[in-house]
Amino acid sequence: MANDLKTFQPKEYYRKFLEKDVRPDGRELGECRSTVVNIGSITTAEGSALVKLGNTTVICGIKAELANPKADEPKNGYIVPNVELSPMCSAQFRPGAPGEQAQVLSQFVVDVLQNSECVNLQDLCIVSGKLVWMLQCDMICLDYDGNVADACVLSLVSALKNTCLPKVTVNEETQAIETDDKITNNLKVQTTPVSTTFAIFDDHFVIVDPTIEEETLATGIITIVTKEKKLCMVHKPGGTPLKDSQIQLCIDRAIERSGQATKLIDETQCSLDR
Amino acid sequence: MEVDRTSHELRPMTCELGHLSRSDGSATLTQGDTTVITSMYGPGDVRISKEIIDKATVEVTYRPKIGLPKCSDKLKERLIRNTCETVILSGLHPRTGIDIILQEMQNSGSFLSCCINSACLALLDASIPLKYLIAAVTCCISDKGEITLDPDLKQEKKSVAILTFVFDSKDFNVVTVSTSGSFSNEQFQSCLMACREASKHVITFYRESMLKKLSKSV
Amino acid sequence: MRETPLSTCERDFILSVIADRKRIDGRQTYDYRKIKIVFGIDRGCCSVELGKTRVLAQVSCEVTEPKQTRPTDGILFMNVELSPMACPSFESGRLSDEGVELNRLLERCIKESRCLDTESLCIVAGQKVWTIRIDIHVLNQEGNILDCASIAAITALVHFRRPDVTVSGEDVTIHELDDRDPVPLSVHHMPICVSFAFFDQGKFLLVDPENGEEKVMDGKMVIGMNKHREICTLQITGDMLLLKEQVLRCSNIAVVKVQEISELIQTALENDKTARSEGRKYGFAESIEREQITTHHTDITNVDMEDITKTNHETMDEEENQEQENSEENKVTILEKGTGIVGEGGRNSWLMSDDDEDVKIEPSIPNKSKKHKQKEKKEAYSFGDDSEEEETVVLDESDLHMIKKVPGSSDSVDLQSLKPSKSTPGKKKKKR
Amino acid sequence: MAGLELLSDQGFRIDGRRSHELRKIQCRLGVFKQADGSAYIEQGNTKVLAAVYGPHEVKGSRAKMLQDKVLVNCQYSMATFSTGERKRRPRGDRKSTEMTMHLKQTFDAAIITNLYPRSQIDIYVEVLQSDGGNYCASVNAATLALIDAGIPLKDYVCACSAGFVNDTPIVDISYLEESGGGPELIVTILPKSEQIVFLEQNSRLHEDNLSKVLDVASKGCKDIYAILDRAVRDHVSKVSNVANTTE
Repeated sequence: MANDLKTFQPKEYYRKFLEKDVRPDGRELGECRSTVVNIGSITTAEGSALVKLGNTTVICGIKAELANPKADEPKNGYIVPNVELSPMCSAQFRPGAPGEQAQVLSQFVVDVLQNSECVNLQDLCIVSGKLVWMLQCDMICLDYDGNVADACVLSLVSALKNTCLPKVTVNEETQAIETDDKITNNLKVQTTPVSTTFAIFDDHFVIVDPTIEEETLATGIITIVTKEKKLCMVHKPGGTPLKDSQIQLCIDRAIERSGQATKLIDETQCSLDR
Repeated sequence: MEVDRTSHELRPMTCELGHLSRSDGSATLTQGDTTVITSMYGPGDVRISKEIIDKATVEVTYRPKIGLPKCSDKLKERLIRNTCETVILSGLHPRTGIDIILQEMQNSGSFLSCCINSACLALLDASIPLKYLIAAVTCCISDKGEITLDPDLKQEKKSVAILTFVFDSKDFNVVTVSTSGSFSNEQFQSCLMACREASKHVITFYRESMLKKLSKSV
Repeated sequence: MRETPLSTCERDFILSVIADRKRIDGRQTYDYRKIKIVFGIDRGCCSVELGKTRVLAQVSCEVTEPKQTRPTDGILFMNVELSPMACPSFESGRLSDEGVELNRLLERCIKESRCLDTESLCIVAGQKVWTIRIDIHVLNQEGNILDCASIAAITALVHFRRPDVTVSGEDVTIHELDDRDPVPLSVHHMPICVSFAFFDQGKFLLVDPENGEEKVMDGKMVIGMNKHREICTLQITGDMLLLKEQVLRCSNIAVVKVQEISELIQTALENDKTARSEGRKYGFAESIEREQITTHHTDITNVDMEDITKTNHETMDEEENQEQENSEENKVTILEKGTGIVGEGGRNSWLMSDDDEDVKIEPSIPNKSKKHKQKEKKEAYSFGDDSEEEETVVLDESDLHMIKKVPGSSDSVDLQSLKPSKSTPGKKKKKR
Repeated sequence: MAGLELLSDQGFRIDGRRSHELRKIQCRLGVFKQADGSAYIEQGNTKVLAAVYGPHEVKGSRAKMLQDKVLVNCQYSMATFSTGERKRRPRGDRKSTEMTMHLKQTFDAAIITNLYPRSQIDIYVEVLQSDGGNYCASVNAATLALIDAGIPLKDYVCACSAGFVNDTPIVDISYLEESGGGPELIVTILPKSEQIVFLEQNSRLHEDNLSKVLDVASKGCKDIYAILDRAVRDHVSKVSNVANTTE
């Protein structure tokens, strides 16, 4: 009976649950799915992390390459995030060139990196005007079960914190590039941006960390990115208008979640170092 | 080209409605020097693959002035589309398409809000049934923490954070937020308040523009 | 969206009007529609209106490597975009046949007539040259896009200023706009396209066809010419047969038209120059005629911020109370080196059991609203079948209980003791 | 331009031709068995193959079908080895697409299209070696192929190019003369009525000289017509001889 209702009247089905302050998967409205972080499992990459938010799974690998800096910013390296949504993670994606959703997500991650100033691009400089690091951050979504944006940001930050770059010097005389794999430096990650997404259901329920079903039924989505206690992005692309108090609630929740996630990354990273 | 203003002022706004003959609705909006042209078609036929059975398909195309659209333009496009979709009573026109096309003419700051406002004017010009009007206002926070409404390009460059809010005309609740740079919660709140106050003037501007358009003489 | 086709009676009407030596918009045979040229704030940006047809052109530049075959020449790139804004049948991104024809005609008219001195765009031979890019956006299609676009392109090119560069040894300095005045491009001559429409197998000829006339014409002849009477491009399109005399007649008319338009462009450029130097207002905002019912203008609006600051304080007070409510739940559990977990809400088909039995998960946190968790069927999951580092994540039931238990247990969980011992097949990576 | 003297004081061009001389033209009809009509032409070093299929029913999208006349479908393609540098895309770039459109336009005007409503004629042109005048050679080859296929034309369609050097119009210009930067005029006419089917000109040419250059190019077209006509008559008599002897 419940399943029939779910199929034919998915909104009504959800409404019945939400009215009782619970979601069909047993979570409270303000409760995130269990978050698993696995750091450094890909040894071929300079930094890597696998993140699971419930079923949503994103793996991020960072490959470092040497590149020439731009003429107008001779000291800045590059960080190139790229989100891949392959047909493997959900039937809604087609193989081939990145679709709109993938492009939007990639740009979202780029914006988060820029706004949070999480990595100082000048740290990636080797020789000013000649040689800099280019970090190719590929995030591959393995299972698309809603709220991929949060998972992407979490995996990227975890992977960045895990990134070790070999020492590179340029021989003054021969101009040859010498790489010393024995001496590696951890990439300095200045801040920990954490993204938290909320879905608005029926104009007044605000639920955190929505699953794919919740995302499709939602009348609006709001994503808040925080670093420590500061905000670095509030992104609400249309949808149900929100009252100030509702936004405030979201921000508070996001800050709370930020502490939780930061702790998760740090302690997991710590366990690896020991 | 910018006149000096104190930080709590909106730049002069000028709009022209229905000047593109081929589209069903069109608007040029200038806010200060920032200029955007929006045209829209519909409700009209839609490709079968994009047809939605119980409402109209809203599509937004944004064209930058230089070069081909980039990834960041896609995000902008998505933001504008979702915002427009929110206000259009799309349930009234099932299985049709509403196309909105925006063209950058001049970016002199507060660009996103100009885009959204001109889109709203174009929708008004085409007499598309809307739930309410939307008004977008951008503000920026300087390194000293001062808030400037409707900043121009110079002010935007100097600022640490730029926030754009879109409000509905009914309760002035927040429809869309887009931010760049980092800021504190308190700053966010005060920007929100300031922009809300300013958005009322934008709505007044819409109203006057439509009144003038429907009048018999200048 | 599809375009509404011209009905037969419309078609017949337009043709009959032309046969009477009249035009549907009241013009004479050789008349152009009104041309309006407006410049933007940016250099090299102009919008041209030809009657209701409207085109926007923007010139931009960047430093690139030259082509290997021409190491001392700068590059000129043109792109005409038939934006859906102009006409519902245009699709963005896809180049239609019409788009290719337009692009090529303009390329031939402007690029291949060598009106831009590309050699002057060289900075360091073989290494750095300027690439000049002209983007042309068609905003409204009411016929004769080509002439309108060619006027816009050449005007924008003349209007454009590129940053100054100095080369000393190997160092190339590109001066900021504030630093040094930007320099104009060297444009030798200004080619302008003039289109002629032919009707009734070349019997009737019209200059500057509008949209309806374009739809019923047999074919079109395009002459690109500069004011020195040099033909830069010439082309006949459409299936019709012409005689030599007709071609020569068109070229004679083109001479006159090009003179007129060239003068118009010159005046527009002069006006813009004086406006800029005298510090008057210019740009698109100024070009909108205000004395119309379709336009509206407001001056600077002052936003009253008084009461905002007041209310702002109130909301801030409220915030205080909400903090510090629940920090207990945020316990991080380290499953193994490099793997951590937090929270336990929601269903998760990734945590699975080896047996087929349904696993009943007891709510472990004595939380208010957690009534019950549903029975779940766990599915086996493995990923990465063929990659080098094949990993299989297998969690068995005992782990599941462990994970579930942890967050609920007391505050002081020793992280070390929780790490799975060798005997439990916890979360394991198998390298095959 | 580039220090090359395109026309010597004695009136000779780089390849030794006089200003009004065409390059050597060799052509053959019916080179393929598969196609309904085919032809091969050499104009100097420019070598072009053309094949014609049809009229047949409209293939692919039926939306393209025309109710009152035949659909002419052209494809212009340049072999990757046809130019000095290897050509990456044999077709599909802007210039080839433009050439395809020009060919379609030319033959739309020359074929008596209303004889075959709701059907399609395919014209495939492949440039094997390119040395200037690709469009002209393509048109001439396609004309022969259409005649070989027996498709009714209003007249032969002949194309010829012309340039203008040192106040002298030169006919049938080669690649070197083309790339010298001087003006290039391409004209396609129906030789009997002298009607212009297609006209194209690039680079700067003073308006006063247009008439002269146009005349020279038209003259070139008529010369080409004579050559093509002879080739067709030879071919027809050969075919009829073969037919007679087998009987």
